[in-house]
Amino acid sequence: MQPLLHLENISKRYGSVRVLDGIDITVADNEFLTILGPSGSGKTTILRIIGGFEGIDGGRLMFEGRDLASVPINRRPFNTVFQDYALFHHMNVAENVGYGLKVRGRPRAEIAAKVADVLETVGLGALGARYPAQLSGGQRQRVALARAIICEPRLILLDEPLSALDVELRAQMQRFLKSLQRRLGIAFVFITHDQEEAIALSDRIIVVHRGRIEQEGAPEQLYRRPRTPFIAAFLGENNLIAGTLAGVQGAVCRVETAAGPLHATVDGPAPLPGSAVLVAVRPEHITLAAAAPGALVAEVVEIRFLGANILIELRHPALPDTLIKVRRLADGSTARLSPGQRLTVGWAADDAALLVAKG
Amino acid sequence: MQPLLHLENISKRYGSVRVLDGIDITVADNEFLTILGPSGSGKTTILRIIGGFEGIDGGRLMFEGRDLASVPINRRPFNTVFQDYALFHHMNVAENVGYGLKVRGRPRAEIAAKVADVLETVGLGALGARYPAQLSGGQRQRVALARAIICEPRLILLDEPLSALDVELRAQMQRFLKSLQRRLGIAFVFITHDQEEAIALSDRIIVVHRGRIEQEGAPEQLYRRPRTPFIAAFLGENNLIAGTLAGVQGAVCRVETAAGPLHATVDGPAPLPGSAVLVAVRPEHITLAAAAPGALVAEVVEIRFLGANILIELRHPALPDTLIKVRRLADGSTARLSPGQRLTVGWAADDAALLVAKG
Amino acid sequence: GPKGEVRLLAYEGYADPAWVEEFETETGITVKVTYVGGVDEQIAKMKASNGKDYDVVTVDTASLKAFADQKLIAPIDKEKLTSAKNLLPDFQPMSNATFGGATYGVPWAWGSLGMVYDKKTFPTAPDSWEVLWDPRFKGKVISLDDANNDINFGAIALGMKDPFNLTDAQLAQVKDKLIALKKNLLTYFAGFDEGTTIWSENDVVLMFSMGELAAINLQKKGFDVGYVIPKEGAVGWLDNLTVSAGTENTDAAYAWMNFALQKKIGADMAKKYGYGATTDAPQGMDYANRLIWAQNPEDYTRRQAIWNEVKAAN
Amino acid sequence: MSTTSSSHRSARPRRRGIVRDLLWHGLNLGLPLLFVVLPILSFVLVSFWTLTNGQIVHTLTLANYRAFFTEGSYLQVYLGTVLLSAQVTLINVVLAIAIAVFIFRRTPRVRFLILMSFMLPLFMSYIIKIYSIRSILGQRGLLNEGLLALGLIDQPIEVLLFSRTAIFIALAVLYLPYAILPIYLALDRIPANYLAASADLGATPLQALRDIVLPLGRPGIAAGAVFTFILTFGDFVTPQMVGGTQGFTFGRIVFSQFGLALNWPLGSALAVILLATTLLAVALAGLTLRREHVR
Amino acid sequence: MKQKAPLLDTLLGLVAVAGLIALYAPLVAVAALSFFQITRVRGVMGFAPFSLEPYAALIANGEILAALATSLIVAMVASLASLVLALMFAFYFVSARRRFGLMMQMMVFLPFLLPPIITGLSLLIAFREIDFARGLATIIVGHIVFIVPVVYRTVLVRLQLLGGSLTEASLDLGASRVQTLVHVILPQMRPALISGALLAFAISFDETLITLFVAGSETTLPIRLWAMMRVGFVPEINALATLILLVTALITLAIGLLQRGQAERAS
Ligand SMILES: Nc1ncnc2c1ncn2[C@@H]1O[C@H](COP(=O)(O)OP(=O)(O)OP(=O)(O)O)[C@@H](O)[C@H]1O
Ligand SMILES: Nc1ncnc2c1ncn2[C@@H]1O[C@H](COP(=O)(O)OP(=O)(O)OP(=O)(O)O)[C@@H](O)[C@H]1O
Ligand SMILES: NCCCCNCCCN
Ligand SMILES: [Mg+2]
Ligand SMILES: [Mg+2]
Repeated sequence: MQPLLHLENISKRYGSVRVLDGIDITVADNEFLTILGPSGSGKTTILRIIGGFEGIDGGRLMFEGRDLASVPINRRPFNTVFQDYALFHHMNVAENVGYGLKVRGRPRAEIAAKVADVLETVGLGALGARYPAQLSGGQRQRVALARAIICEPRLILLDEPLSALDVELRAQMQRFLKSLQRRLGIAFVFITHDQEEAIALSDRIIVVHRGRIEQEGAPEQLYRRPRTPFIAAFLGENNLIAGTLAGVQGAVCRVETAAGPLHATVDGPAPLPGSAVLVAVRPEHITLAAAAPGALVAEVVEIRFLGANILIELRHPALPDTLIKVRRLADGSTARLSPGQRLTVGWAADDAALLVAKG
Repeated sequence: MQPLLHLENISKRYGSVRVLDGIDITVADNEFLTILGPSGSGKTTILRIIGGFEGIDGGRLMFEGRDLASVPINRRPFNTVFQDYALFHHMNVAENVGYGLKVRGRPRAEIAAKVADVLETVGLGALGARYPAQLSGGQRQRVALARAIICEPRLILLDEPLSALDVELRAQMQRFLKSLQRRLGIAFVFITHDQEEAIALSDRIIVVHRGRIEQEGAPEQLYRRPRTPFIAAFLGENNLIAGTLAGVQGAVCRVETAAGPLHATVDGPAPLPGSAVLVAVRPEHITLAAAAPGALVAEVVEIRFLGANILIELRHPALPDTLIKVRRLADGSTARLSPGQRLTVGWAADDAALLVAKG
Repeated sequence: GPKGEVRLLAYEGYADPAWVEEFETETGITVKVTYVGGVDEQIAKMKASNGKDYDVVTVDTASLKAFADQKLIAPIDKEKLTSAKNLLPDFQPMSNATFGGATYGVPWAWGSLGMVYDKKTFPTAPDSWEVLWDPRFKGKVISLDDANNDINFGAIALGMKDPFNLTDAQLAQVKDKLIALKKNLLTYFAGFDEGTTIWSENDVVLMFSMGELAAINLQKKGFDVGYVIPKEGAVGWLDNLTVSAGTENTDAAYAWMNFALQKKIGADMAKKYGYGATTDAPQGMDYANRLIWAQNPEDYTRRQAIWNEVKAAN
Repeated sequence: MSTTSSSHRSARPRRRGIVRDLLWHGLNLGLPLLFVVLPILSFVLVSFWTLTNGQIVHTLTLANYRAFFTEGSYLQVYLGTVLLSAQVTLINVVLAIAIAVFIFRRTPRVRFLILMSFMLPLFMSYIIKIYSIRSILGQRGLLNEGLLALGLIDQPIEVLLFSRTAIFIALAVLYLPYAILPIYLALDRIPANYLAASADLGATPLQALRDIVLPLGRPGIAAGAVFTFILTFGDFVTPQMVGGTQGFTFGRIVFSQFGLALNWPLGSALAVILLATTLLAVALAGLTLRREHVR
Repeated sequence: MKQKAPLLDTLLGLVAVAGLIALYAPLVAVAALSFFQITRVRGVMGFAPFSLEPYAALIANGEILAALATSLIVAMVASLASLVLALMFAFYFVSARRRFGLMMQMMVFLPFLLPPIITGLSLLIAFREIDFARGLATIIVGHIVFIVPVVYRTVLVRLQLLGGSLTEASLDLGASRVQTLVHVILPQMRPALISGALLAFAISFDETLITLFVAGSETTLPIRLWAMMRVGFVPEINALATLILLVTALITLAIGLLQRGQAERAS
């Protein structure tokens, strides 16, 4: 099936700085696609190119098989929530939100009704008459969101639309976005730097790094099977221990590290023995047990309360620069831990991923 | 000991809208204080009042025992990271960052050195010559941060300074802020809507709600002992089950709910029997077991993968409007769960908090 | 102004740079000339500063009395006016500038407000002002715009005896006459040059002119025009040198007047600007006796109001 | 010095030195009072005197104002002049908006240069320009001669000069830059992403013009309109020089009272009426700004 | 980002070009006439051959050059002073209580709303009353009084659009109000300031009717031209006007090129 939107081998430079390099992205109808990446990696640029606000230096942008090159911004059936909101300061909230309908010549009564409806949805029912200058940061962000969704476009582009919202509202807006997307059958291209949000919302995540696509896939797939050290470290926390590949038995590899031999599972063909590799273990996959001779024994450095979770940081004498992080539910089960304690750190070989260390 | 800063009974209105009402806050020297609250609750307004950008309609603002009323903005030994950055778009990054030193008449060489230093710290070492218009959202935020900290003020005011940053950078900046605070011995007043961040960074958290202080205290204290349903729901997730207080035995209360009698622990004096109350249980404190007759049995509705955690949502037939949320580490232990399954939901009475339901 | 300086308030052509230079080297007195475009400006300026900004002012006979009444100019001290002897005999008595027992000005330059005509259209000079009203020349006639002189001109065209003292009925007649002329006009103009420029850039054949210079300039530009004083007569104007009531440099003022009243200066002015000098009989200006010499009119305010009515009329 | 946010106003900390406050108010209110209001007030006073038999009578009366409404053609000329200025203002503001928008739509690197090319004509003396305009538009002017020589016409076009049309053309040409500048400067401050947002929401360029550019340019448009109206209303030289027998304007009447007519009281009264008119124009322009909300 | 709109741009472009032609036709005519004087032989128009005579005459015409010098001095001083005052008034307007601001604004605007003859005469009488000698100083004051409203409007429109957050940021970083003015506000207002100054200069340079009254015995170029209208302009006037235009164009171009660098980075 033909994708709704296809960015084919897009590249983009600002002056001599190349910010996008051979980006290839498809967006399927009714898909919730998230673009994730570090600050400055090119996320906003991708969105602006789709919206038509930036030209491209190479590649094509296809919408339902048509090249969008000659389609002006206002004819693209997309709407954008801008990272800096771009609210019209001379219009009040209701006027801002109703603008997209107004320029489509919808009758006043219909606009008023829809605006009231959408404002209600984003929790701003009472603020229609306020001007943007009279709103808080989060309220402005919600106005921007309301303004974009009211037009019910084929594709909505959202640049960190929830980042200024508190947890409650955020959860509420996430639910709203998700239901909206399902109800309207529209595709979302969503930028966020909050991985939990990305994982919770997305059908698919694309991780951008330095203007290139580093990896893409379903949230769990990316989380569970990172293919590069960058993805492993960027998407959720990971313990990365450097070593040399010593031997391979099926998918299980033996890695020589400063702390002794460790085991990890390789996804796909294994690298050549002798290669520099990393063993990646999620903090939630690490088990702690009483210190035992011959095992990987580390000392508790700090126990950090994170709310629902507790993070235990340990240090192994042979790995002075790497804190081993262990995550536990804050359910009282860690009450007996205290700094200075020495514990055996372990994991199932299946939970440790083998990654090739880069340059 | 006299606090560094004392907001005494501050109130503020915009026209007829009262946005702050009897706010009383002290900031101790070298303290990391976080103001948390829903969007529109008045957080930014509090910061702007401290900075001197907004007048007040009642109360006093004392700094080391001196009333700040007559101290102009530029004489207050505070620096602010604005929510919308407020970068000077006619100055490049280095000029923006060095501005505070320049107006203090520091020698050029010193400014250049310090700017290079701070830019390095915020990860923008190479971008000194860029103009704000040439930066990404996150990069701009880091410039704003660099610009405020370079002056090493007595107090730094930060309005969601990390919200546009990705997790990695955010963790890095959090570490940096914390170490900066320790190194310089300066106080931070920090606004965030990210509770995990608030909990991880703060010495103390003040939760603002509708222009009033709802509760304040150390992070764990607030998380573990919310005093109002609002705090219980706002700071981390909570399962809130409504009922009527039936009896009290010591600190343990019996609550009649639609799903049958439940037990909860009250903090302080118990309300009168017959009062409308809420039983609050953290998702991570709920245990799941095989369905058993006479127990609280609910049906799994959805299992949501959140990365390090898994959220299991269950529904009890007698509580159709309340999803019971259970949090687990994504360590494989929940692999056998599937929607439709019926399970016994339980918790230690000590983990359930009794709250008085508000009007 | 400082001693050793004389400040002139003059029309263009009354303070030629060459004369100024000569005067300055001769007397060591510096000259500061302020040019004005018209008598209205001149009187407004003088009145607002009580004449304190100028020492010598050129004022035409018709407005001399107004200046004197407003105490803007001082009587002439004939003792100090050593060059008075250079004046042509007709001007010697300065009777035009004498009223209330005092003399307020020394005649300096004169001319007429005659008719300029296109020689191709009029092989012989028109002999009456009436030709300006001839519908055949509608849109080809232009007229000077000057409240007082237009009323003088209307009265003269209507053959009135004393154009400077008109009765209400006469004024009403003049007004109608001028409104009738307006219908025939291409436009009004305000200065010599405006008249000649408009003539040269449009199809104009007749002009109630500001004076001889209009014809001279047009001829220089290659237009075949003549200048005539019609049978009804024409306004003659005479500008006088006066001493400002506000002067503190009386001696310098008289020094300039004595210098200006030399025959050679008058001759030079006539040659360069086509004005009649009062110290020398001007060439070709042989119609002085047919001119109706401008006098102080009955009521300036009234005349201005009437002229405004004419200009506002449709 | 301060900012525009009303919030900041209240934020201004109470000064230690009352002296500085006094100085600040003194400079800003005192200077205009001294150099503008007092001199002009004395003039307004004159407007309540009268001229009787060539003498100014120092009794306060409304006679001059009454005269404006009842005598002669003052009112008629006044109304004609208001109409003329309003028409020129309308045309010029429309043209200036088009030109300002045109400049605004160029890339930032060339905007200033284009803007300045529209300002440059202000540096030629306006008297010389009027002469030049006349030499172009005359029956035997450069335009007609040129068109005749090219055979495009066989009779000179006559209404170009010494007509109301001519006043229009000349005033429009002379004052156009004064309208362009403030309008452009207002447009120049419109945040670039507003246009991106409006396009994104489906607005055509024309709709963006109507909803974003023009509303945000409104303070500039108002300023441009006020400039044009006032300058054309007060200009009595241009109509006189190119308007032929139609070129009599209110400014001319005012001016004429201060010369030999020596009727300063009437002149002052008429000037006060002119002032009232321009004030009204400013107030009208101000009304259109009511809804403006500063960021 | 600019939304493409070829039709709109063509239309606007046509208006702009028409505007430029209308604005420049009188200028071009003057410049052309400074090299080729019009001749009329028996009323038939023609052009004299190319000649620089008017330019030679101009160099020799001390009177006109002196008037030009006076005008330049007056315009320079008056426009600079107006700029400073206009800025001060604009800041006052946005910072003082609304009532005071409006009061100031009304007063500042007055001279611009009145017929220039009233402004000129009232100033002249005031100078007379306080016995202040008419001269360069009074001309400059007269010009300032007339120019300030125009520059003030231009500056104020810009200042109001500037918004407060940059000022707040600057003060927060410890800058004094003056430092904030110099380092943040003025640079942000640069286009308005440059345009304001040029406009002020242009108005002052061409101001006639007020100058006529407040001038005393000083003569500016427009005054000289005004008086010359009676008997006609000498050809060197065309040369002078052409030269002034040329110099102005060059200066503007230089400023424009400088501005261009600014625009590139900050947009
Ligand atoms: N100028 C104003 N006029 C009227 N109301 C205002 C104005 N500025 C802010 N408010 C209102 O005051 C309340 C508090 O605003 P504030 O900016 O302090 O909220 P906040 O807690 O920072 O919210 P956020 O998390 O969304 O940034 C909001 O409801 C807002 O709408
Ligand atoms: N006008 C410009 N000139 C030069 N470089 C630019 C310009 N705009 C953006 N960049 C650079 O392009 C890169 C990508 O920017 P982009 O805004 O797409 O990042 P992002 O992924 O959205 O980051 P963030 O999460 O911080 O918003 C950044 O390094 C930025 O500095
Ligand atoms: N330019 C010199 C001509 C002087 C004419 N004075 C006549 C005054 C008529 N009111
Ligand atoms: Mg971005
Ligand atoms: Mg806020």
